[in-house]
Amino acid sequence: MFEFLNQPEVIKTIVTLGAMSLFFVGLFGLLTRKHIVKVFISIAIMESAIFLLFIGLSFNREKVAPIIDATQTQVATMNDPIPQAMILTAIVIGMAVLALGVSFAIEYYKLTGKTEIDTMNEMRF
Amino acid sequence: MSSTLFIALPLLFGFATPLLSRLGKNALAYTSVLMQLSLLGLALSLLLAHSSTTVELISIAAPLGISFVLSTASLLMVLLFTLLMTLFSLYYLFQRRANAYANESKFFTLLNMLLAASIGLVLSSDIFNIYVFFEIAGISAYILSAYSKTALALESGLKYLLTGAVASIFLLFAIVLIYLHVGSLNLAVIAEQFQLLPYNVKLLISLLLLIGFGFKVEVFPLNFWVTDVYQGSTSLVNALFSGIVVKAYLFVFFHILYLFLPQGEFTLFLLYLGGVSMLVAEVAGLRQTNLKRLFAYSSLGQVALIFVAFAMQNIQAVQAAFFIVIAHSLAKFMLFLALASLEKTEQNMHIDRLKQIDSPFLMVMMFLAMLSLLGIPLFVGFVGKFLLLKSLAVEGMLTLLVMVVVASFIEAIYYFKLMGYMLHKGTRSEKVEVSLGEKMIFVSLGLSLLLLGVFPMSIAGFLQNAAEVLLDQTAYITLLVGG
Amino acid sequence: MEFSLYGLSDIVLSLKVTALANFFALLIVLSTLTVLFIAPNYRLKRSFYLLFTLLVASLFLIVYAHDYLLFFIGWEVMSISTYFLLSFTLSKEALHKYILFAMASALSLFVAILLLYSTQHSFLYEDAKQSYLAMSDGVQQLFTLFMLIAIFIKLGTIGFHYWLVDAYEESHNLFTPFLSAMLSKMGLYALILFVANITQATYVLAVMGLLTTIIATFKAIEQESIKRLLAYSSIAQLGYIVTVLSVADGMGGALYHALIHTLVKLLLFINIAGVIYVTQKEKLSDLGGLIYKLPQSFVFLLIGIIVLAGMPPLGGFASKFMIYTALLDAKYLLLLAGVMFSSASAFIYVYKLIYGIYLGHPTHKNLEEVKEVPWTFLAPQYLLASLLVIIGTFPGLVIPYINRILGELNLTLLSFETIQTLITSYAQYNGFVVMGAFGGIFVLVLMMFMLLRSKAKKPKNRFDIAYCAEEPNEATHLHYGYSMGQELKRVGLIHLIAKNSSKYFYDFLAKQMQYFSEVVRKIYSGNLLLNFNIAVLFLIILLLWSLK
Amino acid sequence: MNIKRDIPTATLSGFALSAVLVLTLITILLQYLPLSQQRVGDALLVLNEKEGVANVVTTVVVYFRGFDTLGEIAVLFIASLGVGLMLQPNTECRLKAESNFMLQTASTLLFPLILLFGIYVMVYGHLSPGGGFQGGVIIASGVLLLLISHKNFEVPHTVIVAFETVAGVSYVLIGFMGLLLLDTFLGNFIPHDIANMGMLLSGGVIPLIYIIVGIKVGSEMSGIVQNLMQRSDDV
Amino acid sequence: MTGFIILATFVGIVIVAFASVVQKRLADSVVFLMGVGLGNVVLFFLFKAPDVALTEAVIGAGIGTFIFLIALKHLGEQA
Repeated sequence: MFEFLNQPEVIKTIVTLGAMSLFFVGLFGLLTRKHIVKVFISIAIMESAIFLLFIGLSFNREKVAPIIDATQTQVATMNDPIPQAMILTAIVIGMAVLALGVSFAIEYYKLTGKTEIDTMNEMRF
Repeated sequence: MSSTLFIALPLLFGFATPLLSRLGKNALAYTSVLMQLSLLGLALSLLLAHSSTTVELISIAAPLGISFVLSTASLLMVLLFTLLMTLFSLYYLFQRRANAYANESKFFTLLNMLLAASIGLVLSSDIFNIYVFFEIAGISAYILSAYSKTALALESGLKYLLTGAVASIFLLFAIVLIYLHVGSLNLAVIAEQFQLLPYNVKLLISLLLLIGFGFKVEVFPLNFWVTDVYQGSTSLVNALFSGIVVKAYLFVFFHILYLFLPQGEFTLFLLYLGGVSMLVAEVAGLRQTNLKRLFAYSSLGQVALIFVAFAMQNIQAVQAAFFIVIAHSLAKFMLFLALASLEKTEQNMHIDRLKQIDSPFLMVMMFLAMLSLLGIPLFVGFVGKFLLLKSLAVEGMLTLLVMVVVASFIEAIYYFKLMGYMLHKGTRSEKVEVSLGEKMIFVSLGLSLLLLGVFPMSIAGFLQNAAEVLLDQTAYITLLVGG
Repeated sequence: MEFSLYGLSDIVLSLKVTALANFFALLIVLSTLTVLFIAPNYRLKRSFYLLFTLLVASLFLIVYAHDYLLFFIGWEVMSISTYFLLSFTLSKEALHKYILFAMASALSLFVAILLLYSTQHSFLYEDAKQSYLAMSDGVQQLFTLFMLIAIFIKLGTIGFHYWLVDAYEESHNLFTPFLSAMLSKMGLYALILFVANITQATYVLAVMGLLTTIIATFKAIEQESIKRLLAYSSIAQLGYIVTVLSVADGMGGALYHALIHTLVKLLLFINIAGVIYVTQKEKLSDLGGLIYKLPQSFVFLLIGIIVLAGMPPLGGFASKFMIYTALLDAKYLLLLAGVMFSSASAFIYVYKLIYGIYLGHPTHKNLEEVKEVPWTFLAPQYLLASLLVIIGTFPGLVIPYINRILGELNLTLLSFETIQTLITSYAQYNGFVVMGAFGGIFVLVLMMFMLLRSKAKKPKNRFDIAYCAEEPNEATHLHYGYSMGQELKRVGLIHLIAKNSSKYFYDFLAKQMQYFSEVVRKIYSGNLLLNFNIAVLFLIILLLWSLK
Repeated sequence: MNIKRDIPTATLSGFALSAVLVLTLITILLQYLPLSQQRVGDALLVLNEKEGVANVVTTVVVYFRGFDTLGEIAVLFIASLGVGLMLQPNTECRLKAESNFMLQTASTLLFPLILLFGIYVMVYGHLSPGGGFQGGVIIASGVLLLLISHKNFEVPHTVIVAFETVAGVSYVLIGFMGLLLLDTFLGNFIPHDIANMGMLLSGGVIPLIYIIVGIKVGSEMSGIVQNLMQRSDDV
Repeated sequence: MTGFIILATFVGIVIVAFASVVQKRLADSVVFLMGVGLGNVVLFFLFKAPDVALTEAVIGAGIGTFIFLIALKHLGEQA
């Protein structure tokens, strides 16, 4: 009953709208939330929105995953592997930055007791 | 000789640090310096033997895979970075006995990773590879910023990290759109196809790139975090930030810009953006009393000046930009190293402290650096500023010319205020120890400021060549894509 | 001699020996030598001499440069080396004031020469006129504005003199003569180049010059400090030159006056440097009655003030004479009246100067042990005074040289017959005769004075005041030089002039700038939320603005 | 309900800003949807045939875009270093609540399985979905499980360092070998026959690198996790 | 059917993400974020990217959540 949703254009529209809505949520969080964990969460959401957008817009429903096995040997019917490789890299990098940020935040909290980014003003400027 | 060595060697060194630190702390420090020296020697030998642009492939041929392009322009930046990093390591080595960092092996790892990433940014011809190096440079800089683990340092590291993360999201967004619309990640292929894209997509990608890099190249509405980072980090590390990191980002931003938009569609906008950044930063620095923060404002101003020069997008201006890059890197490096010498004894960085310092040597060196930053003739800073203003005048951009000059004047106000503090007559109680090795580094930096200022023609030809290469979009495309 | 720099073929730099350059180079050599004469009296660091050498080198670069880029480089190096030379004695505020004005001058000069470059792509003096003519009207005005700001700051023209007086007053006594004699002349040199090569901004120069002479003269009258007084006098004297440069044939008079002013300011500043050296006092009210202790110095100061006031027998009259006739020739009668008025008013401050130092009654006890200044101070004064006397006697002596400069600049030459006479279109005067007449009268008066003096009663001590009924003590100000000239402030107009309005203006400017800075600084408070919000706003604005 | 009173202005403005931006983005993106396009990936799929690796993503990650992966490893390495620097283990006071017996036993039993699974994902990375990253992280999560459940469990610091150093150094050295033998950094210098595609020993240098990556990622991640855990002990 | 599942998952993810951002309790936020990660895994799988799906599963929903939970343990649980 939802066959019309399977047309490539429609899927791409869905992906665009969905990923951008996710991006909106993340951006909204980034611009308004103050707690440092919330900020990191927002950043993670924004990142995953970009990942979804990329993979979603570059894949083709007719084609298969880019893995050659006994049943799939035709490279012409495979999806583009580059976005996948890129996103693989980007996910790991994002996680690394996140872990580092959390460790900064923990140490900072230990020293000053602050968790809200708008109150982080130790500098006397 | 392979240009990959510039990236792979520091990376290898970074990975092998735990192994080397088993051999003893000194062994690690000396091998690190040795490695950087050999890179410097490699860069110099390339400079002497250099004839044309070379492409270094990774795994597969150029448009498909990653490749490193070593042209005159990128060689210039590589040379600058390795030179500064070597000097930095030497300086650290000389002051190490009295003032070693905790966890030294990690410090050396970070330095070499930073070097590898900055060189990678400059050399790479693949936009996603640039993103990866963007992240490596960023993440090492965050840790270096927070290295001392005081509340200030952690705050600056955290702020640096958050802005960096947001910047990388925008950059990644741009890269994603580029790949979706162009179908390639190679800069040359994108450059070829970029003009054919619909206007709105082109605009969106350009703006996302501007925001992504804008955070890192510290242009006006995106640079509010910079001063905090400079104030919180140690002066030693600040020398790297303003000497190497920003320059790498600036270079790669304009490298991409020249490739994607060779006609200069947004030139006027970028020029005024730079002009406004410069004015705002200098005005904001006027009443600053913390030395590190003050120099941060000055860095913002100078970086905006370089931004203006690059944004002009013609050979004379880009040549001027290279002059300013060299001048600013050397001079700011010197100033921050001098601050680091002061920081050894006391953390307090209020400008009143300059009245107390009893070290004529440091004073003279700071004078040299400041005069060069202000663009006083006989220093290399003047050459850059002059060439830039000349090309602004020739292009008839008088408003911008006056803006730059006004900003220079405001900068002069606070730099001469500092000099007034240093010339203050009165008892000077605070002795600052500067060892012979440190002195040699200061003197060599100061002399290079003077010599390049008096004999700018010695490098002008090279810089002009670099500017031509950087601006030549077609040659780049031909080189990588062929025909 | 032409050569190119920066590895760029499009920048041609050139050094050239011209008569004008030689004239100023001669002044530089003269000033340097005389100043170095008194140097052994002071213990100075080696760095002082190093910087001084740099300064002199930059002055030579300025005068021998034949293009505006080298000129600018010399100008900037001059400003900076002067800054470090002044830093030996100046207070922090005065030093900061000096360098800000110097930088403003240098940067506006920079803008001006770049505007010049923008049309014809040449910095050479020969092309300057063409470049100027090729500009649009607005740019022409902008260029003139920046050029004149640069020059006026160096000259200390009124409104731009805020830095100058403090710098002169607090500078080292060794350096002040040079500052007044040479550095301000570089502004004059720039002005001459501007007027001769590019355009004669008649009204601006006339108005600014006249205002400068009048205001600076009255400011000089109310000063207590000797060096401040001379600083204002310096400003006023340069004002004459600016005024006369506004008329067509004023160049000869301007050059003549520049020469005379250099000589006399060297003489005066060295003279008072000697006085300060032996007495350690810098205020007029602290000095007095030194005529008996320092007779030779007195004579030199007398010669100096005669020249300064432009009184007949000496060289000062010759240059003033030329200035007056040039103004008369151009039918600028109001200007002439103004210049004459201020010239006449100058008598008051020169009188105050000589009275305050050498005449009257000394207030301070320790002035009684003062001896004549060392010969190192006297020797250059002998030289300078004799030069002034010679020029006074033979006012035509320098005319051929000035004519050579004028010929080079394609201006009408001054008429020249013999070296004793100075001929202008309205009058001529024979310096030899005048000198003879005045000299005779002077000798007569001196002889009478000598005869009468031997009979006069000599005071026993400094409290022995014959015409005073009361009994003075240590606290009493015995010297009339104390607050002399202050009464002039009761005249409404003079009060208005003396009100330090430029100080208020610049203070106001600085304060506004600081408030502005405070406001701008707020955004750099390191609030990341603000940063991100603004970044997104920025992106939205750009997107919506340029979206199709 | 009064919106102005209940929701702060900053939230409203942030909402408005992000909404406007995202709406503009959506407009542009939908206006020009990239539908079918000739991409580099297609060329790489063809090229992959030469390398004889079944999982094309692996080839791209490890080989065609090998330098990205090297950089990514570097990022992870630096991050782990940074976390270690920030949260230096405080060995003196360790107050970890003893977890219950069930959890302990289960995790002890589960750990070898997780380890095995991780190694499998790692080793078969060039044949099936998965690979070094995923395998490494799986191993690290096994370590995490042990850290949570066992009070005194700790992977010796030297072991982690040894693994990550050896892996990192050998990665770059393999790159240099390629440079030396084939004149391109990270060149595939081990013989790789297409005929072997789908076999465990195929693809030449590619599985080797992916295993190295796996070891590296596994040790880095374990290091990060352990540092975070240990710091949490002294709360 | 793929299209519909994608649509539904997207709707779910956005709702969960929004909940995660506006939640007062941080622990809830983190759990919701894990939900987003799981949704991502499903989507990546549907997008024929099993490698990415696996990575997202172990990193985004696994280690990532752990890191956030550790952060919460230190920084307190209330936003």
